[in-house]
Amino acid sequence: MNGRIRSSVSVSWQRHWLGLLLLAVVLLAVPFVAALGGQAWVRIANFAILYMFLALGLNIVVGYAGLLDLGYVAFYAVGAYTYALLASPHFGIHLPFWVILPLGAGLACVFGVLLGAPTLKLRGDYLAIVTLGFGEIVRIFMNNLNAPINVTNGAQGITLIDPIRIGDFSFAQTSTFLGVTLSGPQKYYFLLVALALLVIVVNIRLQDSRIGRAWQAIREDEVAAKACGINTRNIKLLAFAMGASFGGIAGGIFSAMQGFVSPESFSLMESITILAMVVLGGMGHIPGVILGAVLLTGLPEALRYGIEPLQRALFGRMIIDPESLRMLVFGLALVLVMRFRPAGLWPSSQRRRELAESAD
Amino acid sequence: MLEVNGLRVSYGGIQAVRGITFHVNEGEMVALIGANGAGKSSTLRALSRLLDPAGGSVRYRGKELLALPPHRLVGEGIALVPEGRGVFPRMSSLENLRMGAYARNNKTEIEGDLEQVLGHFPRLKERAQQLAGTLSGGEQQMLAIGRALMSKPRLLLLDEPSMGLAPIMVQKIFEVIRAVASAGMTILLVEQNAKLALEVSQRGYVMESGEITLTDESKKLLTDPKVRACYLGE
Amino acid sequence: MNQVPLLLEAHEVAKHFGGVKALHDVSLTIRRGEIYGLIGPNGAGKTTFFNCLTGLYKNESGHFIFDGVKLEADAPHKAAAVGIARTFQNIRLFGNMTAIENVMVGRHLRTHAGVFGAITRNPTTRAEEAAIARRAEELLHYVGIHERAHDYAKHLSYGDQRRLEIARALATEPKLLALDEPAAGMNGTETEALRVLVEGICRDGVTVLLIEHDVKLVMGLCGRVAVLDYGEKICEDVPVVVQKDPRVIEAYLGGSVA
Amino acid sequence: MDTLLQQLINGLTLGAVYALVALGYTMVYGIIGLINFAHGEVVMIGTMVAFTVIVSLASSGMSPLLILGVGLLVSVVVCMVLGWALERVAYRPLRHAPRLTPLITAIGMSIVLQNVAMIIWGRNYITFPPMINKQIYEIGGASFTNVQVAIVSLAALVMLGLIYLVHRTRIGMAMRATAQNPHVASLMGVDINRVIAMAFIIGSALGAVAGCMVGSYYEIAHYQMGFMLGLKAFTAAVLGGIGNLAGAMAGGLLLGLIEALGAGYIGDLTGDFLGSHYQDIFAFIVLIIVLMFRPSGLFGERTGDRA
Amino acid sequence: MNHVRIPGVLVVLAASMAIIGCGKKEEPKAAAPAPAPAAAAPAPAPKPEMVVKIGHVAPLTGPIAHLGKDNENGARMAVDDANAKKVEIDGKVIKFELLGEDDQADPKTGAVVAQKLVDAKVAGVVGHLNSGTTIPASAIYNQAGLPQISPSATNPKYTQQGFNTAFRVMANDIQQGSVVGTYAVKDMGAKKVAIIDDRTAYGQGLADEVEKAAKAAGATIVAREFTNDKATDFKAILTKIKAKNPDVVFLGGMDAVGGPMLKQMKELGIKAKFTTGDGGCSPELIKLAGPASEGVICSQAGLPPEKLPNGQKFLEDFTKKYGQIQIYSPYSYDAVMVLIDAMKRANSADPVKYLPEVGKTSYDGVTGKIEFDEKGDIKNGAITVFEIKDGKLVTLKSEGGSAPAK
Repeated sequence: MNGRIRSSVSVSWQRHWLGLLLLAVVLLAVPFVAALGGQAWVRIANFAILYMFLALGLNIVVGYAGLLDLGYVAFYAVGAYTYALLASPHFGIHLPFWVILPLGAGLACVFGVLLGAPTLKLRGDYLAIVTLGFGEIVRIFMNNLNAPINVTNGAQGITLIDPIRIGDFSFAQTSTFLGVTLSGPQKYYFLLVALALLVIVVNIRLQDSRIGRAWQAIREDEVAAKACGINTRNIKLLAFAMGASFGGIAGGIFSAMQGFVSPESFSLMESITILAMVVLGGMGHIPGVILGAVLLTGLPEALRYGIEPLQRALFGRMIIDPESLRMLVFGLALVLVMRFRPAGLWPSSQRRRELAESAD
Repeated sequence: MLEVNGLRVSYGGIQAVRGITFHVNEGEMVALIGANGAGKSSTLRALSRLLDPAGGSVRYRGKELLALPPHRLVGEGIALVPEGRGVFPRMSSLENLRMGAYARNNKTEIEGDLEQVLGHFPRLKERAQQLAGTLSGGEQQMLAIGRALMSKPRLLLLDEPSMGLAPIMVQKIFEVIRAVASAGMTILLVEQNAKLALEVSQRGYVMESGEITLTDESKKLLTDPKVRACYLGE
Repeated sequence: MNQVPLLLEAHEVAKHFGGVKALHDVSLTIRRGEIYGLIGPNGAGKTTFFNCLTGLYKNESGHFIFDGVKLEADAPHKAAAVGIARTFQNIRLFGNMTAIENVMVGRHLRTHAGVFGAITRNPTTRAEEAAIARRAEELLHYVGIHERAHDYAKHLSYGDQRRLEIARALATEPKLLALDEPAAGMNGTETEALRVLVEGICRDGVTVLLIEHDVKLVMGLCGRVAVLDYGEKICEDVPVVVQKDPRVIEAYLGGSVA
Repeated sequence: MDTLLQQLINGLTLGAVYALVALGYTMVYGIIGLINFAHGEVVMIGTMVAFTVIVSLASSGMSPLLILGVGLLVSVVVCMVLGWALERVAYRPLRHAPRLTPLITAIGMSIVLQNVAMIIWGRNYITFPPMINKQIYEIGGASFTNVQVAIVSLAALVMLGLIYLVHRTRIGMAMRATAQNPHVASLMGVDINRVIAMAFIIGSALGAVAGCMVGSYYEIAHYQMGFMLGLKAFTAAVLGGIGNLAGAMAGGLLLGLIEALGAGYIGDLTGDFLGSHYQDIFAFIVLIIVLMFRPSGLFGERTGDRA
Repeated sequence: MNHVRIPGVLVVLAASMAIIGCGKKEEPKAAAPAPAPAAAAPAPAPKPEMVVKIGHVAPLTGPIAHLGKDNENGARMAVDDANAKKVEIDGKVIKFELLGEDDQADPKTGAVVAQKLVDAKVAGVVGHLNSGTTIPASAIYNQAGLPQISPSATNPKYTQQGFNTAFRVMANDIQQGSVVGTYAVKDMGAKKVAIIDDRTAYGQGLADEVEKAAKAAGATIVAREFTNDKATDFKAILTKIKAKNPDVVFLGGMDAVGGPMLKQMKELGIKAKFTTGDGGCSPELIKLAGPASEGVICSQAGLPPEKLPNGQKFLEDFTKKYGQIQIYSPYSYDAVMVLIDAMKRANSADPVKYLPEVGKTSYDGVTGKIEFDEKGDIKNGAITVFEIKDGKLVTLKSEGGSAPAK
């Protein structure tokens, strides 16, 4: 009985070593299998993991604590700019990544609290628009803080950002060791996977903790949660801060991977996409959220490859140019998934039941 | 007029109404009494199709009610005065009353009935233009009854009309109910205040924990020691 | 009787909604270790009193003294922190959490693990989690629903939900347990079991404040009873006296009104 | 002083457009509590349809006003059908789904509509043919055109019409009743589904009118124009208290004025630190401040009946 | 329940990775004979054919898709023209193929499609349109040793990264800004200048340079206002500008902003002359602004078409084939031609071999003479100032550059 409650990770390690071994092999193989189709697929995989990061962070806010946040990209931006400013010729500062990433996460945390504090008493839809506004405010400041003092270099963005480097081992270059040649994207892949596993473990542990229960309690019934002695304001702020810090880390890695940041990467559409990943996958359910992130990153890319041959196969020629159709299909997919799986593609079992009961 | 057979209602895993059977004859007032949470309101909600019952049948003038969507009930001549009044708070009293006649078409007739209802409730006439949300509880209750009457119903379902009202108001409301009944209206009255309910009605059913435990003529129930026990713990 | 220490004193507590006086200068005292009943017809202000006491509403005038200290509970979690736990009239469980998880949430107040602990699962946190789970199980046993520990709260029967709510309240280690109509919707057997449970809770040292409609239960259970009617306390005494009070009978059976 | 007057005129025109679009959001939200994120796209489609009709009739020799009228009419009809279809196909099946589900559907619909528009009307900016001969008037050093006068008066007219519809007609009463208590409304004989569909249809018709106005005011159209416009109008609706008609109108006008005056004066007030490059965030800052003190917007109910 | 959670998560992760991984295997290898050009052995046929792929990237969806499609059309026409001429390299007739990609003006997508082109083993890339996508992509092309020529990214930083693969056939902001700024003061006699930019990398960069040049030439900047590239209402900032009574208003922004802005200036009765850079110097501006565009002074990189025999012909051909030019299609046309020219000179389509030749380009394009400086910027790039008269762009003067010998 106790074991069930504690659901400790160690138990599952022991029971599922075979599955985990298989998983490890698959995860190891992905960048090499993907590279057969081109390094572009490795990059897509990398962005998929990066979005998974973001989606898992937003999942804490939206999925666990039930707070609708449409400005999540602001924290991503804070992390990205923190990295860019502290590891580029812009200010001539070149700090190592292991200093900047935690710093970016911390700064994003602060922004999370700054956003949360004045807005927490707002009801759902009002909170949504205020967070949306906050996201836009951050982006517009990034876009304009080149004067009077040039902080962010405005719309021109920041170039020549240092790649992640451990000693002399740079993640940007292709290198060979132990007889295996690894391209830059492949190296980032392994870094991302390692961080992603960490984030997943953090997510799971948070969910199964005293804090996680408090979040769920607030989502279920805020008044009852208060009556149980939960300081709902602080716990909600904690959700904002935790979610934001994930965004901050993702931003830093994005900066390093791209070597360039500019405000256009942090538009409202980005926030919406991340939210769509969470909802489409299955809110509050970690495997679902991961699936959502991977699908929504992968689908447009798969369509990029697939829509042209598909059209030719169906009609024998191009009727509609592939780009228009690609986004059209993407939009339709969102609508259809929500229509037939309103709780998401892979909701947690309880969500599914919730829905089944409210529907009849 | 109304026959309820084996009606069951459940929320999630909880059975609130456990297969009850009762009937209301044309022209009579029947009281359904019982303590809080006994299942009275759930019964009424199921009758008015606000929630889907888990089983049973409700026949009204020979027709199966459970097959109809809620907005068709009023056309059949059934009006509900919901628990907690359910007035439209941001509409004026007059508009609330007009909403009652929503399903009717004859304008002159409606205006005539409006006058009549306002005559019944002089208080509402005074507050005709006031937003219903700003009325006192008693006034809202009058408004809800008046609104129900505006649909010219054959069967009136009253859900806890005395709830949360000052005694003087309760008295007034029940005077109105009595008046409506004496005009020949068929009424099903769900009420916690057993004494009042039994005093105005002809027959009564006592509900306890989702079941009907007693039924008799109201006068007899009023003196029934079991009813007193149920309420006063004597 | 006179030397029994007071746990709660309410001094002329008043609360208005719009123009309606929901509570009109209500004063009462609850002694340590007793079961105190608060009864009255629907809409008499019982739940409003509860909500003021537990910080859900802010009373306009008057104050509470709890355990010798003036209660500054402007938020429910503060009331819970000083030792006032409550249940709700219309059951407010976390429906999509299991029974045991519900009780574990109740332990929130008396535990400390933060984000760091949650993530690292250090020995302290693990020990605390184990303790939380152990205590939650004990409490489920205590209220008698341990067999349903891993069912979702919303799938429990009405009576079991009431018990679960009590277990969750007890998990906060209250000095005063405030029960809002715990017997509503229960049948005779369930009510009887509830009576035994509440008596047990009281015996184990928790003072109980009980709002109840089921007068029979109140009369059988409570040491003293106060009757509210239209926001005013019309009577406060031992059950037998209250039962005979003409004002009470009038309030309940709706006797003749001038 | 003439500058101030001019800015007020600028803000008023812009605000009138925002208000009309905001009404579309509010109509739907007021009744079922759904943010119809695709509403901006409905406005865009309205502009595009009107454009097509006007262009194809331009050489027919009909009088320009008549052509404009036909364009408006056709676009209103098309948008009504579109609004109805949106509700029927995308939202109705999700009425009992978790709250965020329809939000994502709305976003999906808006992507679909944008790309359909791109396929039909192309990627290029479209010049909306100027049908009215633009007259410029001057008052006290501030200038405005007959198109602006037409826009503001048409907007006022439409809003008055809407107020009449909602407060004086049978369907309007049914809408308000449904918004306040759908269950009881259905007991009064109101068919909730029909009323909700009507809200979408009317909201979309307003969107079409707004789209025609935007088209004839700026004389430019693009398949992406709906997004920003929708976002601004949505902000306006929330500012006023979403779900509240008067609130949407006031919010729209206020937003227009904030943007005009903000761009016009904040720069001078802050020593050019916050100049017009921050134009787009003045609205959000005002919104956040307003919501901090009135959590349900300027005209919103203090205790909302929807959580 | 709980104990399966972790593996569950990981399995999804792995499975999804695997799906992505496998996805591309199903993907048909577009036109199979992807040439590793150097390795391709000479075929026995007398006139063997060889396919050379050239990549093109621009946003084809999203707010500036119209510009992206225009760029792609320019490149496509260049490829068609080159194929029609039956270019021979290393004894083989080359069939050029254009791989057009959509980067959605999104830096991250830009990186993915850049990688996709590298994977597809294109011989060179024309693109991207925006500086924001061009810069991150340039690192990828640089690593792969692929020449990249941007027809429209004007951010100076693009060529300042020290990549030997990065070129542009378009004058950067500094070059163009100084010409326009100086022209406004010296030739138009402006004493008071108002400057508006659209807060994009392009608009901001250009406006800053114009401001510098105008100040240096002795004018006062009476107003510096801002808008955004999606805005349609400029009355608030225009009203403010009107109060400052400038002689000239400069817009750093695109024609979609300039069109409505001109109309609104007229409505507000602003008498100042309107000037703008290449983003607004297009037939599109005339279309969008209508009569309000009369008298607008604007600049384009390159020489005026009448000085370039190819220019006029290009205009006619392009319009016939794809309709109106938006802005940058002549530049993307030239960019493709520059790549092909370098291949011809190197007698190889292998990037390793012909990349050095790209730097040595001296090519008479439809936009003027194209030569690169050591950073990859166009050398001595010509800037031509136009005035809009009777709905047409009329050349006022050219600066820099030299007319090609006929």
